Amino acid sequence: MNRFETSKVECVRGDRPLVSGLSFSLQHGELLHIVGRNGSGKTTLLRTLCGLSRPNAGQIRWNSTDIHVLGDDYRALLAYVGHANGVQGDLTAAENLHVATRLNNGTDTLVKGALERMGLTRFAHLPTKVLSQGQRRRLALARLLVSKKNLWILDEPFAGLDADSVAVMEDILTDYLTRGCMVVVTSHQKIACGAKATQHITLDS
Amino acid sequence: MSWSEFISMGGYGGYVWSAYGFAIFVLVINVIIPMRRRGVVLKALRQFIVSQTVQEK
Amino acid sequence: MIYKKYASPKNFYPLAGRLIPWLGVLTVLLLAVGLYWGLFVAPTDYQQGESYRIIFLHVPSAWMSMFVYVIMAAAGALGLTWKTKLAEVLASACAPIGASFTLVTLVTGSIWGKPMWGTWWVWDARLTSELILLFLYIGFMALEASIEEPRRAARAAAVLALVGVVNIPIIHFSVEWWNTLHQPASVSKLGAPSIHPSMLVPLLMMFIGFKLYFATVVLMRMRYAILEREKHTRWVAEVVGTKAQ
Amino acid sequence: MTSSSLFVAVRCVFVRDVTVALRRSTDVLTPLVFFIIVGSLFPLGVGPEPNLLSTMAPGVIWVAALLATMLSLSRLFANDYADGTLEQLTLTPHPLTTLVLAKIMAHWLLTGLPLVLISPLLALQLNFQYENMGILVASLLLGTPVLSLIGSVGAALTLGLRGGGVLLSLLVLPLYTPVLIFGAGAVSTHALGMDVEAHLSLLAALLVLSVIFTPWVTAIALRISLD
Repeated sequence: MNRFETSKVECVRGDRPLVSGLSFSLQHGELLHIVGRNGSGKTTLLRTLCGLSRPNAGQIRWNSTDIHVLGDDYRALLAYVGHANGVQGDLTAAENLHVATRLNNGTDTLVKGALERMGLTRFAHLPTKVLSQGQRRRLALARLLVSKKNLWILDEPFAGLDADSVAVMEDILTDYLTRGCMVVVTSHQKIACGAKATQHITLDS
Repeated sequence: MSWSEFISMGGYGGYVWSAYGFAIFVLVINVIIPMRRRGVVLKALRQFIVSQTVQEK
Repeated sequence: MIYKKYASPKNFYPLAGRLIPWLGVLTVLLLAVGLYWGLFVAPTDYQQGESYRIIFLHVPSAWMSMFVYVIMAAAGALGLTWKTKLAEVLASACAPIGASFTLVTLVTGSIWGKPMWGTWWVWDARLTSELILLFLYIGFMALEASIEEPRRAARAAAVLALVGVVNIPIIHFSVEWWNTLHQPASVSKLGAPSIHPSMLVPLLMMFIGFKLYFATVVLMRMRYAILEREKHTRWVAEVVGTKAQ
Repeated sequence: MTSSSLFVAVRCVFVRDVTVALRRSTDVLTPLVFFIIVGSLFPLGVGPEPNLLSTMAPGVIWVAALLATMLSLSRLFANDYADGTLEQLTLTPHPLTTLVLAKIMAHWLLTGLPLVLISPLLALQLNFQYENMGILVASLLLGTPVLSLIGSVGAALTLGLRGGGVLLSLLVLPLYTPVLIFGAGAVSTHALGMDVEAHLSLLAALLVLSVIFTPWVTAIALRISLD
């Protein structure tokens, strides 16, 4: 069974240590909820877990192999939704999803279903620059549905979403976790989803 | 070689001394700048560390 | 592991502090003797008269401008692969010194060329590639200055230095090629005079003197740069603390 | 990760970049217009005297092409960096080097190639002899991809920096000198009737070298900038 763990990870921003000595281990079907005030290094930590940033010290392992050693193989099983939506303004919603699918070895047929699930079918053929911030956020989250990944790392997924979108997102998380995958998420609100086990980590600023 | 001959450098004095002058000037500047900067950095670090310890208390 | 002991900034700071005075004295000594020998003892060149004495500064600094860039690129590569802060600090400390040597080479080169060709600037192959090398140094320093986050600044500048060091031979070859292509008959290459044996000694002294000078100044720059980079550590607090009294 | 999925990803990046650029046609036209304007400024500066213009034409066209490419380099990564798509690109399971090469080729298709096609027009304006047109187009065809490739390293290094445009030109112009020398040299030696075999082969050598190495360096620079 897959295991995602870190040992004594230290994250730095401009030579100032933000997070140090962080260790956790995530099994399949588990959710890790990271909480912390603004500027406490949540985003930096998440970007380090994705392999975008390098940790100043410590190690991040997937099935006991360092993620930087795994390289592309780790990126094949990881999906990341950061603060930036990663959505091209001049492409339509459908085109954006098709690009995400092809880049992450997903299947094109899933695109229609993903748009439906996130309630974006009506806007599928509009350039995303005319969509609202909430709609663009939902499009970014729709990316999670078009490719089979074992690990999701989500940075404030619920920020800017209306009530029923949050409910939809919580259902998606529940389905995903019951299928035996793992989620690392930062959010200021409680997450009601059927995770086998939820771990909490609080970062003090 | 008398002093005045040395200065005139066989008529090329202007060139030789301006070249030597500029080179030595640059070499000396490169020693002075780090010396002065060191004082500035130490002072800035002292304030930083003082503010850091105050923050921690 | 020796490497870790000396490479740790904490040990580097006092070690450099002890080395600098000795290096400084040696540098001054060598440069003084070298210059005295070059100006007084070396015979006059039959062709260029006294103006050739500028080579005792021009040639060693031209060599240093290239040598320092290679050191900078190597330190950058070290910093990129092993993430050692000392290597990053060494690379950024090298840049201004290398740029200064390039400037000295350009100025002394054009002053030396004036009596021969009557103009201050000549598109001679070596002077032109030296000018491009100056732009490479300025690019390095500008890139490093415009990135706030010190780690990214050092690594981005290291990549630029490595791309630069690969391009220097290509640039030099293309400028040589360009120079021979557009060779106006009158301009002879910056003719190095036939090196008389007694000229070799001061030249050699100046070479070694400049290397010692480089070592002294780079260590001086690195000492306070490493303090800045390590300002969150305890040892810096102690060092800065003691300096206060 | 089979090679076919890599091909799919590379084609997807290429097609995406081309469609986005075409939908923002101002991005494509500005370097082109800039190229023409810079080219036409020279006669105003040095006077309309025909033989002077025709001897200067290769140099002027090459410098104008070089500046136009540099002007458009920031478009290569800046928009994707701003909206987060660049981050997603580095998180795909495919080697970033190949995807970056696809992006650079898409950029060249929309800036380098139009410059090459328009350059005869500018050459005529500078009273450039008709029989040398072939060499001019050939040298630009070989040279402009090198400009895009080397420029992409600068664009990746100066990602998201204030004053990025000027800084980018400061980093990249010294590295452009060999391409300029061989490119402009090829055209001017041909105009003098001498054979240009050496120039074009050196330019082609530069192209091969930069196609192999620069995408890899740009990928490293991107990962550093996104750190």
